[in-house]
Amino acid sequence: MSGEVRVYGGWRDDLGLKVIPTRRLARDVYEVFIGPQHPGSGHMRIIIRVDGDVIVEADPDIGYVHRTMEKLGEIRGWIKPIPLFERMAIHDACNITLPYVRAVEKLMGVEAPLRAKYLRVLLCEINRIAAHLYGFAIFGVFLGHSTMYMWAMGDREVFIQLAEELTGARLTHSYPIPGGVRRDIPQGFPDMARRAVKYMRKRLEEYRKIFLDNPVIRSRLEDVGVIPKRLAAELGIVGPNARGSGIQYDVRIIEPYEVYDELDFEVPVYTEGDALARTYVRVEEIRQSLRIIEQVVEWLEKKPREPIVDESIYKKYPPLHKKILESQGRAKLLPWMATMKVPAGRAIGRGETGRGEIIYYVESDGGMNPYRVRIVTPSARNAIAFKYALPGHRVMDLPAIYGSLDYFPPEADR
Amino acid sequence: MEEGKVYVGNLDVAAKRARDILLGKLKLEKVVDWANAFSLWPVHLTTSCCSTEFAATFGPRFDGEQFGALPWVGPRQTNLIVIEGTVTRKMACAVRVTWEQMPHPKYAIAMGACALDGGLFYNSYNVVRPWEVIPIDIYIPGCPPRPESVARAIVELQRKIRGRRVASSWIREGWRPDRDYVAPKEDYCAWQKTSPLLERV
Amino acid sequence: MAPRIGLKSLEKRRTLIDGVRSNLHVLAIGVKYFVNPRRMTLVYPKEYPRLSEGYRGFIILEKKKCISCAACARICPSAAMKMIRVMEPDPKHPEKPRMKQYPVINYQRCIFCGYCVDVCPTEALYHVNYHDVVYDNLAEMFWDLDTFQKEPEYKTALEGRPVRIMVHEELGLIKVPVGEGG
Amino acid sequence: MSGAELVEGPRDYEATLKAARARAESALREAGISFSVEEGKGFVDLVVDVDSIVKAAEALKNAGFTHVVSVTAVDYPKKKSIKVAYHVTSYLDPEIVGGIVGLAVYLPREAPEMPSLSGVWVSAEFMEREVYEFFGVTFKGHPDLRPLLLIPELAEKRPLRKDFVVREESIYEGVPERVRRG
Repeated sequence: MSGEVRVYGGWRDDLGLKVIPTRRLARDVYEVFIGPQHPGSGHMRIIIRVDGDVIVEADPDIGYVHRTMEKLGEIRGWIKPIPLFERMAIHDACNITLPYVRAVEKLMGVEAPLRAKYLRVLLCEINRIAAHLYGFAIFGVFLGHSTMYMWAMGDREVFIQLAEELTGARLTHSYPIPGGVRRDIPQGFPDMARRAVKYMRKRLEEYRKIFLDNPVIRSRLEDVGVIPKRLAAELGIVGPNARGSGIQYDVRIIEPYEVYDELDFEVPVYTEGDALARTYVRVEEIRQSLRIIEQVVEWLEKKPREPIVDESIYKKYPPLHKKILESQGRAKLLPWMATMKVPAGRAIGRGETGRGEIIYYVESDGGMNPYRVRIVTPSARNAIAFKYALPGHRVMDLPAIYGSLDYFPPEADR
Repeated sequence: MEEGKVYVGNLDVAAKRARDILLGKLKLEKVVDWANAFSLWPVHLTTSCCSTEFAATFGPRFDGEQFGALPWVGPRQTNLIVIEGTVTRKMACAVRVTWEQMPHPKYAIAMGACALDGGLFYNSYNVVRPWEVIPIDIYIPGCPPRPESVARAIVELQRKIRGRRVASSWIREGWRPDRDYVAPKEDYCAWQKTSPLLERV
Repeated sequence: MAPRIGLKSLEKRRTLIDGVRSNLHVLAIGVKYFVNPRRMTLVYPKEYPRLSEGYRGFIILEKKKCISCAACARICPSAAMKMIRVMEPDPKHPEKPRMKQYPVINYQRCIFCGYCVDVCPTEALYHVNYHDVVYDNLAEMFWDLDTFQKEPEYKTALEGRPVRIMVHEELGLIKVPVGEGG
Repeated sequence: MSGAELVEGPRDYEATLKAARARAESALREAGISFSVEEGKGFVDLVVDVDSIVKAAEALKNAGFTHVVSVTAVDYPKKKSIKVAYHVTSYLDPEIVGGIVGLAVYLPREAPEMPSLSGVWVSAEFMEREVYEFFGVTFKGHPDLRPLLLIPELAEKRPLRKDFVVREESIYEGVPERVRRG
């Protein structure tokens, strides 16, 4: 029995893939409970079974931050769930709410004006950078590399500052609404964004030297937690974790939303599939997001201002609202939005968050509330990777693998 | 000392003697409170998504260490618990267990709307109010609160400790005179005892 | 001008010289920041950031402008905004008091999303641009109608001086002291 | 898998979905499984019988659908049924990459039971556990069927079924007496 489970040295494609039976135990195998109060600040528990100090089985015990998003989404109307779903990953707020808004837009048959689309992309990319930097910071804590924690947390503040100037909140922007966005860019924003982009470009070079090419870090990450391409595809893991394994998949290319098909950027794919490749993907993505921000900001600066909400909303605006939109760039909401109805139908909205693809399945029965909102977040899909990436490694590789998967429990538990 | 129990060193007696000297003979209440206020060690327990802002508080821009507070891993070496957001039914057990492991005198800060009255999740079936689980000293509104708010909470807590002589009276009396000890309403760990998760083969 | 996928692979560095060189790079960066440190830390509460005008801080009611439409309470995602009914003199008929409803706010629940401010048809609600106010009891956080019209006491402003945070090309974030006026 | 087509740039999702749908339909037809189609925006559901679902899943897996993105369950108390849809897609096949096709089945609301597909798609394992705890659907042959997110006593209540009611507070409710008096 135990011989079946003990596969040391990671999973390889030629071993074939099968479900790891969790409850099988050998007599000489010990169980270690890690979490939910543990140094890595992940609010989850991993139960590992170790033979000596080699992990034989891992059983992610999640659900410590399950806040019943799907149920609450069914009773709060159509616009109130936007701040609600945002709380799944507050440091990636626009990315995580935009697919829901797009699903609702699909059902309603409205479309955001072009300027609003650019604004959404702008905030999405700012959030993506901030989310990756947050991931690095936590990764630094996991690896005991506190310089990385301090650097990434500090540089993340630059992008949080940008987002704050744009939306009025540090993290929880609640920015997109069905048919538009809530704020236009303030005065002086383009220059600020350009300065931030320039700053971050320089910093990325230093990141490479102090973190990615640091021999100590490399020796802890290289060939650790290898997820081969076929395994990644069968497990359905998403985002940088999949792209680190050679999966050529990014929702921004597969189903280009907003204005992503008009922008010039590259989706980095690495083929190694180890912890280092996943980290490299994130660094490259930051670099590409900086490029996108530059392009979007230039577009926003060049083009004249236009209403940032859909025509159907704008024509119902009283004069006061129009004046506020012009003078402050603040799109007001209308009272009927709290109790609006959405035509019956079913739609899937998806987008690429910092951690990967998020899917909202929204079903409407024509009423004031969604009939069913099913959310599949990237971390929820990545959770299964723990089960397959950990066995065969030493216990001390667990922090490296955990950190490289960039798992965020509130997002996974919903 | 109780019969039949093994102690390594006589810690209880030593602690009592230290207390008698510090507070009884030398009357160093002020020193005790001052020292306690500037050595708040938050435990590394993240209950929910406010942890992103908590991490930012101890990052370079807001630098929580300037208040003498540094998050630490083991609950046995900490005396402050910051409830970072929602406490779910599954997490309540961990909160309570961590709180009980921390040495006296200890303090608690509730951070964010979810930790006060559930916030967005006020009617969720899986959310408990943290003040039902452990006694709270300072409440921070916001969702999530800004790092300055967390810093402000730490400053206010320090003032409270020094102004109301919280630490010294706690050490002397063995309990907090300004706050009733909150016993948890229910046994939040009950589910673990019956959980199929722990089923043995 | 279109997105595309770029296949890459990691450069392996196995030789001793590579390792030594990378180590030296790391040390060089350490020396660089030791000689020329970059400081972005706020000495809170001696200095505090002056947030931008559009910041979504505490929400305050201007009672004069309120038309009792309850749109703010209806759109509040966390049910923090509540309506209460109060008797007050009618401006047209001073002798006959009339019933009117006004919003009150529960800061135990408020998530500062700003929906109520954005939905208000008469701009009777506004944000103050600060957020660092804490409480030591829960009951105080349910503001009644009088408290809701006053901006909360901002202790930090009494203790420290404001700085404005700017993005800098070389240094990341910098803080610039603001004068009395702005 | 060359994947050369992917590198070209942004793809037309409608075309991908059409190709994926055609591929799935022909795979089911070849396996001799009858199905009905339910349209959605951005995906399509192919509804099959409970008895033939494992065969259908194997047919789809062989046709190139590598993994499950979502096991979506919806409760219809009026129709007395629960719909369980396995939304599947592919990572490796450039023609259908990302196209979401649903393999759906209607189960009776009382004691719903169906064979587990985690033997076919490994990625369904955790999601089936989720559907089990939230809807009470029993998956026969699942290697490890126990609650994933909820504590056992809550999972017993099947919270995502429509008869588990969570109430919203009204805009007048929950105001303490002190605040109401003003």
